[in-house]
Amino acid sequence: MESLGINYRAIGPELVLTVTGVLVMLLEAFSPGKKVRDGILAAAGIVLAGVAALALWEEGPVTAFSRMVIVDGFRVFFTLVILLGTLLTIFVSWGFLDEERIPPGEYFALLLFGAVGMTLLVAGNDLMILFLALETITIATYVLAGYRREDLRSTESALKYFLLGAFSSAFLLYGIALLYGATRTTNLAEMARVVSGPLGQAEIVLLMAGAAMLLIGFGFKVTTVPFHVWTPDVYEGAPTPVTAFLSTAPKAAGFAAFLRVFSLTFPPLGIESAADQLASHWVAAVTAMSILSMTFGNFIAIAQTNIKRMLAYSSIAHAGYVLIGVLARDWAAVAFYMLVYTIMNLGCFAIVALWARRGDERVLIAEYAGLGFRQPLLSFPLAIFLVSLAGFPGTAGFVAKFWLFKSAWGAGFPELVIIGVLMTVVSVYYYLYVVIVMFFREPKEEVPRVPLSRAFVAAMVVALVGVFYLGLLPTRVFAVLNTAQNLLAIGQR
Amino acid sequence: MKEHLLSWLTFAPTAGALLLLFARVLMGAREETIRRLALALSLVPLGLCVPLLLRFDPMASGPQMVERVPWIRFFGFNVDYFVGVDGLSLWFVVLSALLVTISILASWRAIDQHVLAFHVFLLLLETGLIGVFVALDLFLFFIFWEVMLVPMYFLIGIWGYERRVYAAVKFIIYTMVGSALMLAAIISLYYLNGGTTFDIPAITENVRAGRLVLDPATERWLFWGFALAFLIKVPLFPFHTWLPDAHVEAPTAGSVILAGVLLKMGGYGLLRFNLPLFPQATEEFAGLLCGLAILSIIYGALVSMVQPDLKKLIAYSSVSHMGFVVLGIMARTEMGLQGAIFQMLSHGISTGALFIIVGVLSERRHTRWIAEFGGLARPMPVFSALFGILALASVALPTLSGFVGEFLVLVGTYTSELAHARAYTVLAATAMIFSAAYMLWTLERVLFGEITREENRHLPDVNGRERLTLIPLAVLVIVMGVLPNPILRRTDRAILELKQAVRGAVLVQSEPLGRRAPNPALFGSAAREQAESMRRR
Amino acid sequence: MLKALVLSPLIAAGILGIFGRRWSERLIAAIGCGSVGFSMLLAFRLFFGDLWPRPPEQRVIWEPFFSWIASGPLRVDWGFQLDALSGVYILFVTFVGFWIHVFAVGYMRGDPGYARFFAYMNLFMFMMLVLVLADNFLVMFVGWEGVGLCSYLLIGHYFDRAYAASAAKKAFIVNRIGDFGFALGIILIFATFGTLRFSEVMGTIAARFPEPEALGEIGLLTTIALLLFVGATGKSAQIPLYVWLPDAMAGPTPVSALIHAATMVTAGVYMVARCSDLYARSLTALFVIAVIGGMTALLAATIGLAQWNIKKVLAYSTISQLGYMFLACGAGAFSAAIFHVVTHAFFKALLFLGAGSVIVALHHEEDMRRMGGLKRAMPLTYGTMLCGWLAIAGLPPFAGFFSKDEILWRTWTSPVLPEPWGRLLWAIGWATALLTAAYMTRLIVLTFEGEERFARSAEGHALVPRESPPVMTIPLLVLAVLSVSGGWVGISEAYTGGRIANEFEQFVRPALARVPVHSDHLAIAEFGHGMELGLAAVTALAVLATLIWARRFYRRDPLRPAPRLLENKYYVDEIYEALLVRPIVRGSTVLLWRVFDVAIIDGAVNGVASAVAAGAAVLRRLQTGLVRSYIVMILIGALIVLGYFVFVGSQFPAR
Amino acid sequence: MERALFVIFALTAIVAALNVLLRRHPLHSALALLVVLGALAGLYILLGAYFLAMIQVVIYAGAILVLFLFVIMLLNIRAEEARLARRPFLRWLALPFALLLGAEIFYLVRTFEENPVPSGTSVGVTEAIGRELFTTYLLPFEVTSILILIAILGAVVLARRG
Amino acid sequence: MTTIPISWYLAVAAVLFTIGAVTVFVKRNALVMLLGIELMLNAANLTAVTFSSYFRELAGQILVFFVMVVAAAEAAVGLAIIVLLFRHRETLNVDEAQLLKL
Repeated sequence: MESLGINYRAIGPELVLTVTGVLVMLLEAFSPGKKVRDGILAAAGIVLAGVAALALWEEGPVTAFSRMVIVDGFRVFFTLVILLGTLLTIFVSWGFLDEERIPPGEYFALLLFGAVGMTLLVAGNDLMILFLALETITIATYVLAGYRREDLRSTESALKYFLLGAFSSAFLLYGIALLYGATRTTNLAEMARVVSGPLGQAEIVLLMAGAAMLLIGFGFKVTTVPFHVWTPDVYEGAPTPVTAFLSTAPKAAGFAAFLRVFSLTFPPLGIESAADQLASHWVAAVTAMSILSMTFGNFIAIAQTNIKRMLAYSSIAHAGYVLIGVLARDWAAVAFYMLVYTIMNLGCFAIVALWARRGDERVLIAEYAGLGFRQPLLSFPLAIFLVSLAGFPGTAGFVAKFWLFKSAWGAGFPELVIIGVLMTVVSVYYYLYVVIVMFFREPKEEVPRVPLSRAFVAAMVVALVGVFYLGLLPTRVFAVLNTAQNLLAIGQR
Repeated sequence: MKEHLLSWLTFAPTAGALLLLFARVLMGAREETIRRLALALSLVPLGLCVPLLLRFDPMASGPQMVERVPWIRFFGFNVDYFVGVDGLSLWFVVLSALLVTISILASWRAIDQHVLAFHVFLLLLETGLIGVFVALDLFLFFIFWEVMLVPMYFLIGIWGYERRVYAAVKFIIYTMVGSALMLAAIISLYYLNGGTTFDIPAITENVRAGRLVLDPATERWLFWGFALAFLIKVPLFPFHTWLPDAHVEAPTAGSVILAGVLLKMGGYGLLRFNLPLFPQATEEFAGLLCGLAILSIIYGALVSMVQPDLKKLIAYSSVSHMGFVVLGIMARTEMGLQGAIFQMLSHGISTGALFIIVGVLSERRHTRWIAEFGGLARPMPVFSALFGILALASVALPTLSGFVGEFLVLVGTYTSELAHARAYTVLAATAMIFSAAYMLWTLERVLFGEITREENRHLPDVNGRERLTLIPLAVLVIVMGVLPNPILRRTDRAILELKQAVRGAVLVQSEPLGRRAPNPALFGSAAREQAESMRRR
Repeated sequence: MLKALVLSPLIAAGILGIFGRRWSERLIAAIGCGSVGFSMLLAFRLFFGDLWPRPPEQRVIWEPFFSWIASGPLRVDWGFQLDALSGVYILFVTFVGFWIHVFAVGYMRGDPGYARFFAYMNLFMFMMLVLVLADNFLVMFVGWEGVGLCSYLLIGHYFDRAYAASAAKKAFIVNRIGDFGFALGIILIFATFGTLRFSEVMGTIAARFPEPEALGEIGLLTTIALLLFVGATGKSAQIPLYVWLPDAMAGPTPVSALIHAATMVTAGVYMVARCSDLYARSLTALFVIAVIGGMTALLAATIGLAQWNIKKVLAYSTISQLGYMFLACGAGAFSAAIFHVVTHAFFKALLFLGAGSVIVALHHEEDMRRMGGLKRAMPLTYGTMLCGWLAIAGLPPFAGFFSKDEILWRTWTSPVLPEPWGRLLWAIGWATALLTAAYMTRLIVLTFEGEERFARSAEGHALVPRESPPVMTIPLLVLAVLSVSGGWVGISEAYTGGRIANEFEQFVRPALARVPVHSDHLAIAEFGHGMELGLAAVTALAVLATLIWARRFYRRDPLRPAPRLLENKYYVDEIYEALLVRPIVRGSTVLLWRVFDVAIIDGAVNGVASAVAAGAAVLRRLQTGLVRSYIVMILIGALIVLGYFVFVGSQFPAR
Repeated sequence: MERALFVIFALTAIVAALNVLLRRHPLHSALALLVVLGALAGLYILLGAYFLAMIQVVIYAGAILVLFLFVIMLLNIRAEEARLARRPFLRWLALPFALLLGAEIFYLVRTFEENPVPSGTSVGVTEAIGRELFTTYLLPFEVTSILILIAILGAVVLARRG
Repeated sequence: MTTIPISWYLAVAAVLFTIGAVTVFVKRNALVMLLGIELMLNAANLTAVTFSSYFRELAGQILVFFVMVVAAAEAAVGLAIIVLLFRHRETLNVDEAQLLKL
């Protein structure tokens, strides 16, 4: 097993997703334009992948494919978060596909392939897998970002995303090469073993530089300041459902990989070791990145007039919060946060996408004026998601944030917690600004009613139930995470 | 028997809100029906207050009618759904239920847009309000504490006056700055207490029994973490500037709830958390807070005096009145503490009613500027009589509710062990003069004198519905002034225990400091006081 | 019975206040007067049937009611207590009150606020009785503030007249300034004695503070005493808080008679007498009271000399007479003060009601310049007013003579005032007596004698003043009788050569404290009856001379202008306005509100907000939309991270 | 001999890289990159990575870069015009950046002491790589197939007309 | 057997990486920027191969193999985007692409 370790169950979700993706793609080629069929098929594939992931629940912690992938509770949990995000994205895209007359098969296939990359990123136990998974995600999302081809904004978004993404990939790759040079391996478990002992001066320098490069690459993927610069432009220009996808599932995957690489491979061991030496630095750097992300994200969001850009900056800010959890090395908190964030952010974007109509015409916050009581089925859920993003108690956003802050305080980062709570207050300002516009401002012209599709309603129900369920009765999910934590591959070293 | 009264009380309004939604969505209820239904639904919690009061045992120690269910578990979330009432919270629950009903009545005509949403928010707000007072778990407390901001925000922002958006944002940001730091303090406290529970009575008991000893610096930080949230809410000078805006711009119901209940959450928080949990820091900062309280009292009164806007005037008068609350709390004598609670209740009712008074006027004239009125006593005699009674309660005329609270606070402050107790008392007592000045001047300008504007000549007097809102409050104001004991008696036990906890902790920890000896005529041993309080019943 | 006595007017007030608006005047009057009459009967019954027969030291009837405030060590009950002092008070309060009510039935006829008026009057009676009968300081404070409230309401009876509303407010606020001191005094008493019950405080004061506090010593007792006295200066219109009383004349005349002459304003005196045990232990306080009383008496009398409004003259005379009472208190002669309170109640009520009668006859004309010659048209009013005039002037054997003379005598012989203040204050009192005679003569002359000046005024119509109806004149007659004879209950024993004791003093004394007697001071007895009689004779003759001279003087030129300084009341109101009111209002508006609140605090808050917004707008500019600048930013970040890791990180080997 | 070859390849690579940077016309830049790739293939040979050297030439130079050239030709791209730059100062940042980045990287390279690369190793032979690819690295290898699939799909989606 | 110090290779890689990075932000032509990125990738490749040979271990070379695949995929998608952009704009100047900002 260990020699080759071909274990198809270990990549079950990825296999299911890939097969579904190929199937959808082929169906599109032979009988194009069947949105419902393709959509149901894609959704079924995602559900099936979820089942496949759940089947791994009790497996953990084991590795497979020559220790390329790992099977543990967190992989399963993050996989489920990613699948949920992808599923909701399919719902969110429903109307968009019709309006833009996009061949649904290719679109769904790209989403599914992207999801494969994400689940692989979560599962990866080798820098090579991580690199390939990351590239799979980014290449799929480059295409998605440019999907509205006749729209210059979309193309520009794709171009910027591509150039900056490839640029940061180069850093990541250089980092991987240097880490390989420092430790003679690309396998994370092996690397962890190597760095848990002392290394020579040259290797230490290589290790440091490699880790720094990796930090840059990951920082880019999870949109932390100062590697966030692409986010607002890309989020604004990409078609709204794609933005929704971009801001959730890949980020969850990114954070999972971030955790695997930094807090598991280079943990602060507390004993004399290369890992410990490195840890003190990456902790400092990530602290700085976290603070910068929280402050920049929240402050700049205040000045935004476009709701997608505002949510982009909010997403940067949330990345800052999650980094607090990464620093606290609380996997469960990060996982839960990403679950919650995925739900509430997708909920938000679902409404934004619907309201934006064809061609993303209505995306200025000012254009939400008067939405409040004219279409309460749009405005109230949006208000709830925004309130949840702001972290008001009673919603999932609060529980998630509270957990992060609590863990961070316990792990000895009180200053981050204080900055975090204060920045939360700042965030209230811009989240509630949308509420102000919706409810307290009168529209300049007659506000049309937007028809609600069934898929949209489904997405709303899922997201709303999620926001309140996780906000009020999270114990069950906590129990799951608790199991996952116990299944975490500590034995990886 | 399983205890569910408090849950019913807390969540009956939420259920009511859902019911309202169903009534509209499924049955297509009209606005008038919605109003009636909302009123009926708001009577449910008010009605539940009757068994609450009947079953409350003034003699019993600790929280009563406790419900405790494990709620969130794992990862240090030992959060319980843990509610109960004691002497500190009992009356605030009743006050909340009462004022929400009154608010619905008061908004009958004033709210003609989005009637459904208005009542839904109001009922949700009620859940938050009651929840804050009954929660005995820090986490739960914080949830209610924050949750009620959202409906309030909507109430101000949607149904408010011209600058409502500014006011709503200011309100929510101001209060959230305070509560954000409180959240950090809660987390910190949780770890300091061993990282196992958010149970407020347990943590309090740990502090009292010396099992949880904080080092002074930590205690100071935690004290301010909590206090800032509460002081902003109270609001104490100089954190008060959100209040005039919020009060003025809010619709009548919003102002009533703001003044009537929301401000009380600040005082309640100080009583529930700062005093028993951080006795040393309280001791250390009591002087500062008393100074700020005095400033609030005088400053609020003076600024109130010169307001041209009736609502703003009453808003600033709240600053003044709530200064007494902080003063009484910081005095940490039984009389001071009880006075603070009583003052809060009294202020809730009288100021709430005064906002309804302003509402009555602005419904008729669509202005709140004092200069627009004058001579209203002629066309509106009943209104004027009610205005007069409520204004005088605010002036703390003996036999009206305001007096009992202020007098107890003053006596309590004077007999406290604060360093400058006498000076505080004297300065605070000047409010007697200033409050008379601003209130009577207002009465003069609004009710008396010649009728200067033709529109005022034939203003209709308060109608039946308005009487239904104002007269009960006016009667309460008188009853509370003449017969405050039923209220005081039910707070006795909790106050006594609170005081002993504070004193015990301070004495245990600061014995060598040798503060000035208490006057033996006033302060017997704790045991004697206990005996005394037993005898009294 | 005490409860019934007290509550009867309250119930009537409640009924009238809630239902009275639609009722007929007759019914309202019946309820209003009936309730007070009932109280009066009970008062007589209690006084003569219950209190009087008892031996002097047992003359206390205590009726607890129910607990009011119980908090910590503070226990306050609603409780009533009748003793000699309060007995005297309820007697004349209900009696005078009843007759003024009766008078008001006529006076207020046709007033739209008839029910309201009687409701407030009844409420006032209730509050006054609470004040007088309270068994503890806090309940007394209830009455104390309560009468202030009623005074406020009644002054503002004609609320649509701006000056009435303003005067009402002024009365309340100025009273509140006094009450501020009073309340602090109460708090201090509680802090010192641990109780607020009169009996407990006064009963233990001797044991607790055996030695009186000497002159110039500001001890605990002096502080309490002075704080309480601050309250008295407010309620009883003494320097410096007297300014509200003249303005209070904006109310209906019966109100002026009842509240601002006979009863409420003497509450301060009552309070000092009630706390005489306390005051007797603070020579400083007594001295201050005496001086303030004397000064007030003189000051008000001089102002009274120059007023044109008939009620204002009476108001200043009230202030002046109250000054006498405090002078007596300060001299330690509490019983003399109370005696004067009683006689003053009779004759001042009479004078006010007489003035009211005149005012009604002249269709609410109050300016004496438009009166004159009324004695022909209103003989009954004139006759009774003459009684009041002589009584207040202090001519024997009218009521005022005995009480005033006792005050002067007691001041002269005061054992507590330092030398030579006793005689100095006596001289002030003596001068005031002459001034009183002068300005009251002026009032009578201007109103009733000389030519009729009113015909010219009222809207072209000739005014034909008519005598008031019996419902108004009967109270005048009753009070006139008492103004003549009311003083006979307290004739100093000097007049009988010591054979008959001063009945009044004998009765009241057990309820009052005896002031300490300095060893170096001559006892009263040593001055001898002869001297007392001699001084009284001198005073009486001087007063008589003044009366005669003044009558001539004012008959000759009734409209002689008074010195401007006096006419403008020494500009005290203006000074207060300029020094206190305006700076506070201006300061609050400009400094506190506009500058501090809006500009500084709110400015800071909004400043932070706009700074955040501005900062955000600047930071937002970082997002230029230019890919290459983004790359530069990433590169900068990369360089920093890399630099930090490679240079800084590798410099320090692992721990 | 090896050193000489190294120096030749290295210098060629660097000079060609500079050409990529400095040439105005994209076509020239692309061709310069072609040279770089070739020179790198030479270095790979020196390092004993024969298989990589081969695919470097075949795939990288032969396929990928040709794609570039093809697009350049297709779009008929002209040389950059200097005045169109929106942030001309960015150009001046180049030198300090280059120096800083270079310094940092050099620093870390310098610390890697004079450990010679063993020459003539044959780990990089095709057979070894093939074996590894289909055993240890089977999964990543399969993942690349998805990657290619996405790329094809994406290119089709984006570049298709209409 | 003469040998070449490992640091020489690394230095060449570093220089190439730097030149690549500079190319990316100095050039305004999206296509040339992409060339710069390719340069950076190749620098990383050289590093990996160097270490691989040094360690006599294949992982580095396998990595490079994968990178080439990735580069190909990236080039395909990137060029598609560039073509798309060109169709809209008739230029590849990235400075022109400034619709999305602030």
